Amino acid sequence: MKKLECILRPEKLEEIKDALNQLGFHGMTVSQVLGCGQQKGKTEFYRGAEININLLPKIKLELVVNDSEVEKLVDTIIEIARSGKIGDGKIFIYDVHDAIRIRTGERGESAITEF
Amino acid sequence: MKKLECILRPEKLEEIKDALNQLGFHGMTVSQVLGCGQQKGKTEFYRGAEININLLPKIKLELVVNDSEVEKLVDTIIEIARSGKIGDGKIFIYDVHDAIRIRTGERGESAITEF
Amino acid sequence: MKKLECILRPEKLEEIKDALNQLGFHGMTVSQVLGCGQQKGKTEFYRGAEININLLPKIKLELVVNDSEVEKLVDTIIEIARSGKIGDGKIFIYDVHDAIRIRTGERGESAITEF
Amino acid sequence: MKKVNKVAFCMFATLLIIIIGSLYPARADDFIETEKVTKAIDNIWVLLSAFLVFFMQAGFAMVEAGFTRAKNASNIVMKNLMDFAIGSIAFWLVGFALMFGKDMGGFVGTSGFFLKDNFEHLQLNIPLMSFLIFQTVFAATAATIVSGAMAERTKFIAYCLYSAAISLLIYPIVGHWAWGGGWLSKMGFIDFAGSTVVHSVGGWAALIGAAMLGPRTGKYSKDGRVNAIPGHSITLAALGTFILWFGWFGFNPGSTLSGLDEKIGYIAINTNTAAAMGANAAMIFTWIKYKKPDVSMTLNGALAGLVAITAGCAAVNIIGSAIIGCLAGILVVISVEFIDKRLKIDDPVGAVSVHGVCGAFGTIMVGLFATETGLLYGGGIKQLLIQATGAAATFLWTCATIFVLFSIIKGTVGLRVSEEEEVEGLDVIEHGTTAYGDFVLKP
Amino acid sequence: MKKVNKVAFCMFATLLIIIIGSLYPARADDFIETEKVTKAIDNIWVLLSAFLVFFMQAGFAMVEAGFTRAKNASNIVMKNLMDFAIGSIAFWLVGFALMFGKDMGGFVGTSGFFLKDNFEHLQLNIPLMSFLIFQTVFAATAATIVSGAMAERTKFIAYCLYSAAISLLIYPIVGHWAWGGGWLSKMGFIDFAGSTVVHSVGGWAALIGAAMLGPRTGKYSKDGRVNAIPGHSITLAALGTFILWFGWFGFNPGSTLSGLDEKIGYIAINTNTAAAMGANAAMIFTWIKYKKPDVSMTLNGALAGLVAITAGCAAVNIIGSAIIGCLAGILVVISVEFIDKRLKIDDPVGAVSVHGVCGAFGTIMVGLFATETGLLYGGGIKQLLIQATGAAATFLWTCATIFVLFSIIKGTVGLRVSEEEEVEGLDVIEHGTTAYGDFVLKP
Amino acid sequence: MKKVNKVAFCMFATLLIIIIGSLYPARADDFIETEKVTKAIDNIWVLLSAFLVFFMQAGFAMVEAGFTRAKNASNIVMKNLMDFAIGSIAFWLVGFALMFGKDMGGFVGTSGFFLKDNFEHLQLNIPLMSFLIFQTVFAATAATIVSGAMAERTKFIAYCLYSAAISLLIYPIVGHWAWGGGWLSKMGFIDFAGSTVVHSVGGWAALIGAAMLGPRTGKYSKDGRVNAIPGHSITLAALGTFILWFGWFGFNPGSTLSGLDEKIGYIAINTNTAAAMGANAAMIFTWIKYKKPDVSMTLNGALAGLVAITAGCAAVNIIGSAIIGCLAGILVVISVEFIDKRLKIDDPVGAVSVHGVCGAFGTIMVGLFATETGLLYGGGIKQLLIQATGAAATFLWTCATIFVLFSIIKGTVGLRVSEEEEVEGLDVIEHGTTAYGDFVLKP
Ligand SMILES: Nc1ncnc2c1ncn2[C@@H]1O[C@H](COP(=O)(O)OP(=O)(O)O)[C@@H](O)[C@H]1O
Ligand SMILES: Nc1ncnc2c1ncn2[C@@H]1O[C@H](COP(=O)(O)OP(=O)(O)O)[C@@H](O)[C@H]1O
Ligand SMILES: Nc1ncnc2c1ncn2[C@@H]1O[C@H](COP(=O)(O)OP(=O)(O)O)[C@@H](O)[C@H]1O
Repeated sequence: MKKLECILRPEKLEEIKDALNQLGFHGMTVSQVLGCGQQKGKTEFYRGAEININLLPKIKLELVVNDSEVEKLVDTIIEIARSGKIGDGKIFIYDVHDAIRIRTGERGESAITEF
Repeated sequence: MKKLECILRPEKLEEIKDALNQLGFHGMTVSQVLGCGQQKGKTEFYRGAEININLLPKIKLELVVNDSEVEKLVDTIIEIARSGKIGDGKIFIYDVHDAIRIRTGERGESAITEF
Repeated sequence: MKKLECILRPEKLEEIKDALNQLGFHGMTVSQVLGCGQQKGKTEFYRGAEININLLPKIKLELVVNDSEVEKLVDTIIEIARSGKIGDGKIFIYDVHDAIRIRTGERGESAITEF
Repeated sequence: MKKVNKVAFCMFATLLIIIIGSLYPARADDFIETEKVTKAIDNIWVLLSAFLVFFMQAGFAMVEAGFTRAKNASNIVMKNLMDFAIGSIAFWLVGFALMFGKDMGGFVGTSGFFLKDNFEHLQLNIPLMSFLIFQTVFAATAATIVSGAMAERTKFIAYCLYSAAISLLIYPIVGHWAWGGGWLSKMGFIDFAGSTVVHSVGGWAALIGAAMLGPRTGKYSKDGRVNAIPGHSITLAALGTFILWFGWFGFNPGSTLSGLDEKIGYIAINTNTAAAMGANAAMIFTWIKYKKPDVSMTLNGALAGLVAITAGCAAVNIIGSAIIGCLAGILVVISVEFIDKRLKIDDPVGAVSVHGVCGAFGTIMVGLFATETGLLYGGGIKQLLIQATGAAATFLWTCATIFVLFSIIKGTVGLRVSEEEEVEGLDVIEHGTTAYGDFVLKP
Repeated sequence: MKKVNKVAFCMFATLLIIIIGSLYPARADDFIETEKVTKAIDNIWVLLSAFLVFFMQAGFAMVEAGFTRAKNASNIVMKNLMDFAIGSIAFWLVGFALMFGKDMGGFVGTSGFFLKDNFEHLQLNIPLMSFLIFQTVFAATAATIVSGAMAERTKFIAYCLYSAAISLLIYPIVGHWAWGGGWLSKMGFIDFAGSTVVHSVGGWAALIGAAMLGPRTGKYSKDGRVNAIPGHSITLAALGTFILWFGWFGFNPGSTLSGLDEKIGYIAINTNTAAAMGANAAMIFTWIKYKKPDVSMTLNGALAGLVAITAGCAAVNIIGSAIIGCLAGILVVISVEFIDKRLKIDDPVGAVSVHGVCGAFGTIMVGLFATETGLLYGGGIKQLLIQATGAAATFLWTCATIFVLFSIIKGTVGLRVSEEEEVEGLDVIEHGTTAYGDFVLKP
Repeated sequence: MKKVNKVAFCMFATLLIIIIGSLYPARADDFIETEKVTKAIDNIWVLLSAFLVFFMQAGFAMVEAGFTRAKNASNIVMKNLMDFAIGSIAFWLVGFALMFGKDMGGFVGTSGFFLKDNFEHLQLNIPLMSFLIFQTVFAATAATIVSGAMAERTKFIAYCLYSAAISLLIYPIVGHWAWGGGWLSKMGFIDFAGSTVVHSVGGWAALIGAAMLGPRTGKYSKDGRVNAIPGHSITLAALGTFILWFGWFGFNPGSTLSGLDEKIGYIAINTNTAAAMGANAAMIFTWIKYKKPDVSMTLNGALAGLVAITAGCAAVNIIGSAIIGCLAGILVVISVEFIDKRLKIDDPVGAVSVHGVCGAFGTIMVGLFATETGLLYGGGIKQLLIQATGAAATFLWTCATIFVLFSIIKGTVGLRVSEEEEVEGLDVIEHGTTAYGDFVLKP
């Protein structure tokens, strides 16, 4: 199993979620993060003082999937998430040692298989 | 070392924390996440328009532990976190390459050992 | 590639970010987490009832970097993040299987290389 | 002293005063005193009412901010502040003259620009300045209604221009018709505190504005699905509703322009009853319709009752108020859905339904429920037709002028921010700030 | 007329009046004018006070929302809105008649249902409708107190039924006893603005309600530990407290029902002094007790001072006010702890302590501090006993009737949501919404 | 008297009046009545104004909380509550006597401590207690200004001590000079409602306080860079601004101390115009300067206009008000930047600029714009010099005494929390609580 950790633009979330659902992936975990990278934040004025907003709101989408499904998912996500402008984000892929479904105690791939 | 990444129902957090403390595990990191899976969200009405709440609030509990302790922890967590209803969550287990305690610079297992 | 997952005191974030930028690392992802460990929370009174604040606000800083850069980064982070008091936090290091830059589709190390 | 006695009095006055003059210096003072006292009572009543109406600005700001998203919250409160600030100046310099200057053809006032001429033709019992502040806060109410309907996507500069125009011209003209001695008032049109003059003008302007802007990004899916975009703070929206309700006790009872008028308590209870019934009706109706009592609709329901009773609060009785409020509470729910789902006009806070629809509705209801002239009290159909005429004329005038106005704005500075800007939020894009610096917000 | 002219005037009065008598029809008008003027002054005073008291609804909503959790915030503001909306109608139709209708046996009013009969026996100096709106906002205050104590676990339908019942019956009866010509008023019971009539009724109802509901899930551990459940917005709670304090200036001074009453300033300063001392005392007391000055308790302390002075604000002097406020500020802290830790009744906002306990306390203190009849001013023990009787009778009546009421509700629609629903939050479960759509909330 | 009785009345009038003429006890009552009525009108006007001014405390709390960080929000509202609670008591016992007691040398009042003596020398037309509550809320306004400038780093105990001292001594002395019959009033100093007496005193105290405290950690980088520290809720800040504006309608028009004064409407319109122009000017000025209209500065601009017009609101005309407001709106922006970037004094909410700078500015402008004595209206330079003298004397007195006060506090209980405590937030450290228990906050 692999974990896909995708750092994305917040406004893309809904669309990606829909696309994944259509591919049959319903399980995922989402969190708010702040990203820093080549995408430059804005310099704003607050009461006359400059303020550098260099931590930009991003979405982290975590998906644990079977090894065989990684490429298909990566392609789908890239397709939707890409705007071509700096700041589109990254996908990091990690090995997963094991997975357990709390409700049933199933382990391994069956823990992430839906019925 | 392994990392246990547990996606849990928010209301179970306190109890699990207490149980882990009793087992002697005090170190852990918690964050708010939104989960999507087989558990279906509610369809509500907001000013007459349907609204699908399909990202449900979950808790992510991260624990880095020695390999030998994984099973004991998994059992404890499952026991408390299981309600038997869809949406109880998952435990994902990852390998940890190294750990460092910032305060002392200790590395490896001693970085997560308490005294 | 490795992922450094650093649990830090919130007030250190700015300084660490600046230091990393100076080392040439601009890419990172930050999130709010709550930490539990040997650092004891406060016991406060709210309307006469005791309240144990044992989940303390921490910052999680995630950095995906080349293997060769890990030690340099660890040293830099430790130097700034260390106050010497309990609760300074941890750095966990994980293997990264792959990385993809969504904007360009670049994979592997070049996905995290800046230009 | 009654007017009929005046002639007789004058004849004997000379004689009397000669006789009593040297003996009785305080006597004349005494009359002055009485007049001064009644004037003072009217004056403080009007002023305190004006202050309450002013405070409604805070209510609007909170309701509109609460019902929209956090990323646009600074922008919406800024708009609420600025429409009042701009409107106050515009109304002082020009609007007041158009509304209350000497009548020309029943259509518009023509004197008193920059407050230069006198306004004796108004025969005010209170000082002109007190009247001006009272009218200013009313004008600002009409203006501020629109910001909610156009929230989350309108350019700030466009809104500022609109603000000036409505306070300068669009509102004062209707105001002149009904309250400044214009054709509607001559006809016998009853709009005691402004269901039509204030609220419908704001509401119809909101309708045209929201329609011309188009919906917020994400409001309607390509497949026609209507997506809810919940507001960011129901507590602030509720606070705003309470503030509005509170301010309405200045709006309606204050419109007597006299604290000596015994009806002020009567008007207050009518106002309150309609608001309460509006909330009750909206709650029950949504409970039945959606299986759960909808909070934001119930808040709208209270406001709907208030708007609807504003025209007739001095003309109908408490039972009439209850019925009007109750119907308004139901109507607002239907109207919100209709505008949202059928017309596909995106009005984030329900301003069109609350102010436009319920304002017109309440105005027309006076034709039924007015105890002196209403159809249900044997007054025949005349009042009803007059009411309908006033509501229709206001609708046409407002839609037409606002359409021209927004067309000009669209063609010059532009009406709407870009989609990218909308996604990022108006706070950052338009003002370089965020409303909630310390809070973690959802994507 | 200056006083120096008085002597001269008296000397010539007879002569003059004979001469001018027949020529001076305005004379009678002049009397009318004076009467009209004094009536108007009383009328605007009562109305403006009523508006201020109305605004306390916003204060209650903010305090209660602020002191409870974000997941129940829509529900709590909705309850605050609806108890007013339902109560306004219930009180108009029935409650007002029970409270102010013609007395039967000192126990209940029996005329004027649906406002049909006349209320001449009240000998009001103000129009009936003004009196009605003033009394309506008082009735709603009693009703709204309970929502805080029963917050975060009560079924919405149950709360709506309770609202109707307290405004319809429970409050009006006590009101009749003390203010409507009932047995307490005949006895000489002093509860000027309602420490007992309004606040204790609300507070004791809250006590029974909270006790019958049981504590919120997680409030008490199995091992008996008391867990704090902090509120979600201290800023809103503070805002609410300021609003309540503001509104109290209508509540107490307005209860003269006359703007001509020279005591209104005196009452205002007493009110303010007690509130200030309540806050000071609670701050210092918690500072000593918990090592840190507790914000939420200090907010409660200010309210405790306000509640406690409400009975005696026209009867005690400023020193008495300061002492009563100070004691109330301490008492409320002790009471909150006692109810929370000893009685294990879960009252999230401290409503029982603030309104019930401090209301009764303030009522009894009148027996000590009333400058005319109080024990400390040589008036003997009589007043004290009367005050205690009134407080006790109100306690018994309210507890008994509320117990029956909630028992019926429990047995029919049910009183409490399920544990699952409570965990998820009443906003989603009861209303299908969340109060803070854009914010990330803690688990 | 009904119309039907008129005929009958006329027939018997002559007869009756002859008979009752000499027997006519009501005659005297009638005078009393008139006096009572005018007193009552003044009384309710002053009281209602006082209530509005009290409500400004809520406005200050919201503005200050909104403009600072979430981790200090409980602390700031607590300070706002306590300066009022402490100040109310301190002013009653001592401050009022120093301000309005019998004059000694034009410098200080010397009678009436603990309200013991009489205050007949004030020749009040309203009851003393009404005057006291009005003056108390003014004193508290001066006190509360400081909390914003010293926010996020001041020890709570230090703030409590400061609160007592300013209400006890520092404010009442200046108040005596200008309003209590002291040297400034004798000189002809015009500060109608307190641009100098209230606002500048607060503003200059804030200046010294913020300077002595030093900036918040992180405000200025070692390399001299100025870092913005945005507030946590612009919606609350906007709400607070609206509340303050609302309360100012009590502050300025109420300062006539008489509802019979025909100027009250005039004062209200002047107040409103200056505020509107302040907001407009600040918006346009920041739009030009920073390319975007700054929300928080525009809110400050409205307040700047209000502060600046407070001195002259009864002396200048509407055009003068507009100009003063406009200049204040620009001045406040320049001043905020100057204090922040040049002086490097950290004033999180802009209190020094809004209240100190614009207060002095507005006071001096009276010398130019007063229609009777101002330079621009041909009154010569005299008034201008008097105004400048008053502003300067207040500056010196306040800075000197506040410096001594804070030096003593610093040397005893300490003025500032430790850096560690500051980082963690005053809510947890000073009060053991957090303001927003349920929300996830940014690092
Ligand atoms: N080395 C990294 N480690 C962790 N997260 C990163 C790293 N580099 C970038 N990110 C995340 O990816 C986001 C986008 O990166 P950025 O360099 O701005 O644009 P792009 O991916 O288009 O080159 C950042 O905001 C950050 O959250
Ligand atoms: N493939 C996955 N990758 C990451 N997170 C997942 C995945 N599947 C489920 N989750 C997380 O686990 C939670 C529970 O999953 P769900 O399918 O609803 O119930 P259950 O685990 O009982 O089958 C989800 O809300 C989501 O946060
Ligand atoms: N075993 C662990 N797994 C995950 N996170 C941990 C673990 N131990 C500690 N942490 C995180 O590190 C933070 C600091 O740990 P703590 O034991 O308090 O201090 P120190 O690191 O100085 O010994 C905790 O608040 C928690 O977020």
